[in-house]
Amino acid sequence: MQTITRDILLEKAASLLASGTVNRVLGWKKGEFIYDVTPAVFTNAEDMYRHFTFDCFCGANFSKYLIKETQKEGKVLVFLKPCDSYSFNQLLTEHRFDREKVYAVGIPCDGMMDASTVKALAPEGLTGAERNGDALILHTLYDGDVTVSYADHLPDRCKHCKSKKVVAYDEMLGENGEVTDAGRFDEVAALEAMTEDERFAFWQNELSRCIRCNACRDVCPACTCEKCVFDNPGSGVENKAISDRFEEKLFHVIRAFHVAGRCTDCGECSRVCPQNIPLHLLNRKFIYDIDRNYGDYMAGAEEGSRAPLVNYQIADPEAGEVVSGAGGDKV
Amino acid sequence: MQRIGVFVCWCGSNIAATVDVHAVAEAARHEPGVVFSTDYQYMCSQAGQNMIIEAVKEHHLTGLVICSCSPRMHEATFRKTAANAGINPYMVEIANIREQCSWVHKDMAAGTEKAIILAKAAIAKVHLNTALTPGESKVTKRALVIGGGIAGIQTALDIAEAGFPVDIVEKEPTIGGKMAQLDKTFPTLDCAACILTPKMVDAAQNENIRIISYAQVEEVGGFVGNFHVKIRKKARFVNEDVCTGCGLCTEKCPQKKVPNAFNLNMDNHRAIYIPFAQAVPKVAVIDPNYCTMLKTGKCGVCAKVCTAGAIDYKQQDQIIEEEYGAIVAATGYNPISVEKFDEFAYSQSKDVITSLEFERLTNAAGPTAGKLLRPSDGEHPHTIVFVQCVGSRCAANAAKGKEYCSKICCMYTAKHAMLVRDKYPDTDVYVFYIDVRTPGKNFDEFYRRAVEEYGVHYIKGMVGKITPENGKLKVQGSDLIADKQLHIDADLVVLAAAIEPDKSARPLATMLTASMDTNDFFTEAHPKLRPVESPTAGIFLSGTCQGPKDIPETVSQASAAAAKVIGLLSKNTLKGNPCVAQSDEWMCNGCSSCANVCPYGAITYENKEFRMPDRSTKVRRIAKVNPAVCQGCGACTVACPSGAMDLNGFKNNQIMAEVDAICK
Amino acid sequence: MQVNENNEFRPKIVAFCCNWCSYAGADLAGNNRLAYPADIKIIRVPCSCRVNPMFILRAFQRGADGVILCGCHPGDCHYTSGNYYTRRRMAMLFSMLNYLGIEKERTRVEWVSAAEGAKFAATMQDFAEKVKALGPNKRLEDLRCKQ
Amino acid sequence: MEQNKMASLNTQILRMSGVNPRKCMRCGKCSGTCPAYDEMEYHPHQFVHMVETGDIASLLQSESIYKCLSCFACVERCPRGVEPAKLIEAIRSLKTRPVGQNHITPDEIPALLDEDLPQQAIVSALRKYMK
Repeated sequence: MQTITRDILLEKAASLLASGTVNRVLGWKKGEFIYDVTPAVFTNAEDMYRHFTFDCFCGANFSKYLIKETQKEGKVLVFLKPCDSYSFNQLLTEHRFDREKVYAVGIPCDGMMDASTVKALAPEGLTGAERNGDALILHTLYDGDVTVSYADHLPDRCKHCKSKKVVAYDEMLGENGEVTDAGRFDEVAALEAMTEDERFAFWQNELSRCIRCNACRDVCPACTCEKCVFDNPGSGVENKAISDRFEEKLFHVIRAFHVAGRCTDCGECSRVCPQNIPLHLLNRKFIYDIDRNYGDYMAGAEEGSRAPLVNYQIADPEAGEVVSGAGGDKV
Repeated sequence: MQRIGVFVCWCGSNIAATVDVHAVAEAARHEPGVVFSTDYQYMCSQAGQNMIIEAVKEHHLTGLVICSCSPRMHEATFRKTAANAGINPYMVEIANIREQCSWVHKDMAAGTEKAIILAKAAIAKVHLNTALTPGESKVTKRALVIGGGIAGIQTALDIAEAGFPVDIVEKEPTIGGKMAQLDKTFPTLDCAACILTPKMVDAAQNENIRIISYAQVEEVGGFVGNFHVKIRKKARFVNEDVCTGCGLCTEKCPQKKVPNAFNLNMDNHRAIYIPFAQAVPKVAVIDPNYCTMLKTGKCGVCAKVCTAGAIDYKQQDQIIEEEYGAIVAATGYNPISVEKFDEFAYSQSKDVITSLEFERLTNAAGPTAGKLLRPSDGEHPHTIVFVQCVGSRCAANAAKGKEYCSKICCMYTAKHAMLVRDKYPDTDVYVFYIDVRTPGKNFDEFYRRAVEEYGVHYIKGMVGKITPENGKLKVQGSDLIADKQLHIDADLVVLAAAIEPDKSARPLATMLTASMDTNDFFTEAHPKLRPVESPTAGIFLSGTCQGPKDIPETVSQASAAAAKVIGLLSKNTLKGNPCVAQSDEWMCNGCSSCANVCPYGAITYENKEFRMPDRSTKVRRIAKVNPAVCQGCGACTVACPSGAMDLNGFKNNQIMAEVDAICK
Repeated sequence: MQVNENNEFRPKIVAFCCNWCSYAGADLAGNNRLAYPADIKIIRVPCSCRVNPMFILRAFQRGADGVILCGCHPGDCHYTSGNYYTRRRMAMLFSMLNYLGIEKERTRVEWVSAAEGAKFAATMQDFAEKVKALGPNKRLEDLRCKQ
Repeated sequence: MEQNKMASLNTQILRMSGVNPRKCMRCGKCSGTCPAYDEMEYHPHQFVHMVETGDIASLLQSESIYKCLSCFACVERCPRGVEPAKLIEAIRSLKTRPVGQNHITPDEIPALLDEDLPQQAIVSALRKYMK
């Protein structure tokens, strides 16, 4: 696979800006820390040469930004990793932005690092990190360079990558990959194999850490509502305070339900969670249940496909059968 | 803040016996917003309603909670009362403390406690009620009748008589249906053709009626008052406007081996044919499966002999699109296939026939010109056995029979038996029956005449087995009265096959969004009180598509359906159900989830420019609900992730208020 | 937690019933005087597909011990297809709740026609007994809502 | 006492056969179909009726229960799915089981066969005497 570097992207962006194909570029910008890369919009090549960055921390999914960006004048360039392209398609399916106002460049991806992983490997004095082939080299103040295997330290979403194929683009840089599916339901299945009490204890422990920062919602490319029900005083469920019990479950269950059948499993929710709650396990549960009961469905794989929860088959299984079939019968 | 009045009904002792109505009224009094609370023996009575009206005036009430029987019973009543009192009818909520409380709980304490909670839930909901006004839609003053049998003809005639245009869509080349195939009719024994064909002619000549024969409904859109229907008129390869019905072509066509469906394939007609002499429209039709010209391009005899020049081998199917205010289903019935009953040997012997085949055999216009002859050898049968309930009342095997009673068989079998004995007194006639069911005017008298005057042998019992042997049919059956097993050597056996709805009914019901029962009969809106309407507004039911019926019943239902249609078409506008979905354009994402689940296609999208708080403008795609089309199911409200879609009368916050009140 | 005079636990159960089939079925149970526990409180909705998962979670949050959703039998929906959507939605929601460790007996979908008064009463009896056997719902209740 | 015993026998028959005689609509098709009708004192439809009304004593006395060929034509053709032959079989088993020894085993069959014996009779004999 051709390695995509900062230079390649920069060159592509600069030429598209120069030719007038686009007037803005949605890209990544260096943050305070090495792992703290943030999305940014560049309007000229000069800024780009100064601030644009591309490394193994550029995991952010850009698709959601297109909703706002396409409201502006002119075309915007976006780089789509495989994950992002699914969200891109899903948003198009839901008529959330104008395809004509986007120039999409597909880029291959074989996994992006999470800030939390790196921070865990080098809790103190991390000054830099880089990828060198299969190795991840961390520069630290106290321990010098620490070299670890890149693949072994990928976050869950990349370890169990659903697809290395960019499904929507105007132009592809490098070679496109294939749809994979590296056991992404293993963790869900493991939870299903537990007893109800064990599962409750697991989630109680996870969700009780939630601080209701709404980062998961804000980053989610499926959570693009003009006004979220949890922010809407008229919805009856508006609630921003935190509590230790059911409140968080309500939020996370409803959020997962609202994106069920629309979630592209990009894993951004878990990436951004400051409390490291494995939120993707909620979404994957729905995807797993949908696949098992209504046939395999990948949101965003095709533009215009009908989401499973706004669809039905006469021969669908009953609710009780679905619950029991998903490990509910364990005694 | 609403000013709420609570009215607790005793319903005599129906509620008061298990619910302490005073306690309910008292508890309600202390709920926020409740300014008046009382109880009364019969709230739905005139006095009770007056009490409500007085209270509204005296206490300036803005919302009413009636704790009474089911809203399915009296919601409409109390909404009218509210309107009479000068408040919006949708400011009323009913707490069902009879069917769902006093009648199902025996303990007074538990019943009272639950009634109070139900009252509180209704109070919580009415706090959030808003005045609703039904939308209005125009009514297209034209009706569509699907099916041109006696039911469809009668319905169409009655609607046309009232001055409304009506189209009959008939899938066969002629109207007339099953009745046209019958010989005589019970209990008067007048000939079916003599009473049916004048009606067919009436229909053809009525200027308000258009007969679209050899056609089928292909697509139905719209809603009550405003249906849009696509009809496919099949090519008959004969120009209907030019053909004079002289019939010369049907005699000259060289292709003679086409099974005659009108005579139940007991004889043949040509590839170009007129189904029967009195067909309406009396126009020839070419069967493309047999016509040599259409199959090979070589022949053209009919075109040569047709002096009118009506033959058109290039004719194509034609699509007719029309708007209708009301649609009547009159799709009729068919006898079930009796081949599956091996014991009756229908497929083994030509001399085992169904009752409808028997009708054709005795009909003067039938394959034997009315002489009763055995199909196998054309001989006169001397012993005839009639078997009743073949496939009717058969609960054991749904693949074979029907659980219901087909209703008409007892009477037509008595008719057949009587006619045979009348014409051929030398014939022995046996009827095996389980029960003889003859409710109906002059029906039992008719059956008794068959026994007493005509000497038909009625045998209480069922035939177990029929074996064709040496040109005879060995019939083995039980005689339960004599406690004997009978063995009869019969020449002809007639099976009274169960009847089932026409196969076209199920796809039609899907197009009409009309419901059906498990037997594929159309469901009526209410089994007793609304028997000629489908639950889907604007769809009416005529004849056997709703359930087994004889001719007099079919005709009365046909006229009843016509009366309902006339009632609908005589209105200029219709008031809709105001409890429809509504989208908040500020919250709508335009994602199309709602339109995906809407069964009525009531939701469309538009791009709208919004002025944002920062004075910028933004164009967004938003959903619009057509209130005339929306039926208020609420599927869209749950599909909508942002909560932009809500349902009037059952708003999210109203239902949650009820939930909160119940779980308090 | 609610108890009766024998200090026995009395569950709070919310039953959502569609107007055309199940609510009518509940009325029929009443007409035929078929008793079921008073712990069941019915909320009328036009169609089972009107029931938003939020309502169900709200009920649990406010102290319900069980929630049952009743609609027309598949194929019989007054609105043609509403209950098919209900079936998928509730299958997903209830499976998720069970995944979070909520006892699966606390949630149920049941198809009850307008003619099935006896089935309605029997279903409610059975559901109430199962929920009662589980005891009070602790796992989904938001304690702050208690007064 | 006697009455109680009969009632419990009746329950036993219903349980063993799985038949609900109340489904019978008295059409008589079973008796109309029965090839052994003339051999019987009580006929298939009467079996059903007698079990329904609890008149077990007469049935147990009657030779009719051995006349049933177990051809199952009545079961096949009954429009209500009553299955009279299963009922008769249950009554027969009720009588033969306590006796114990008059069973037949597959090994004994060859000796009992003669050439004219129809295949169906062998099969039904097995059905009747194996239990």
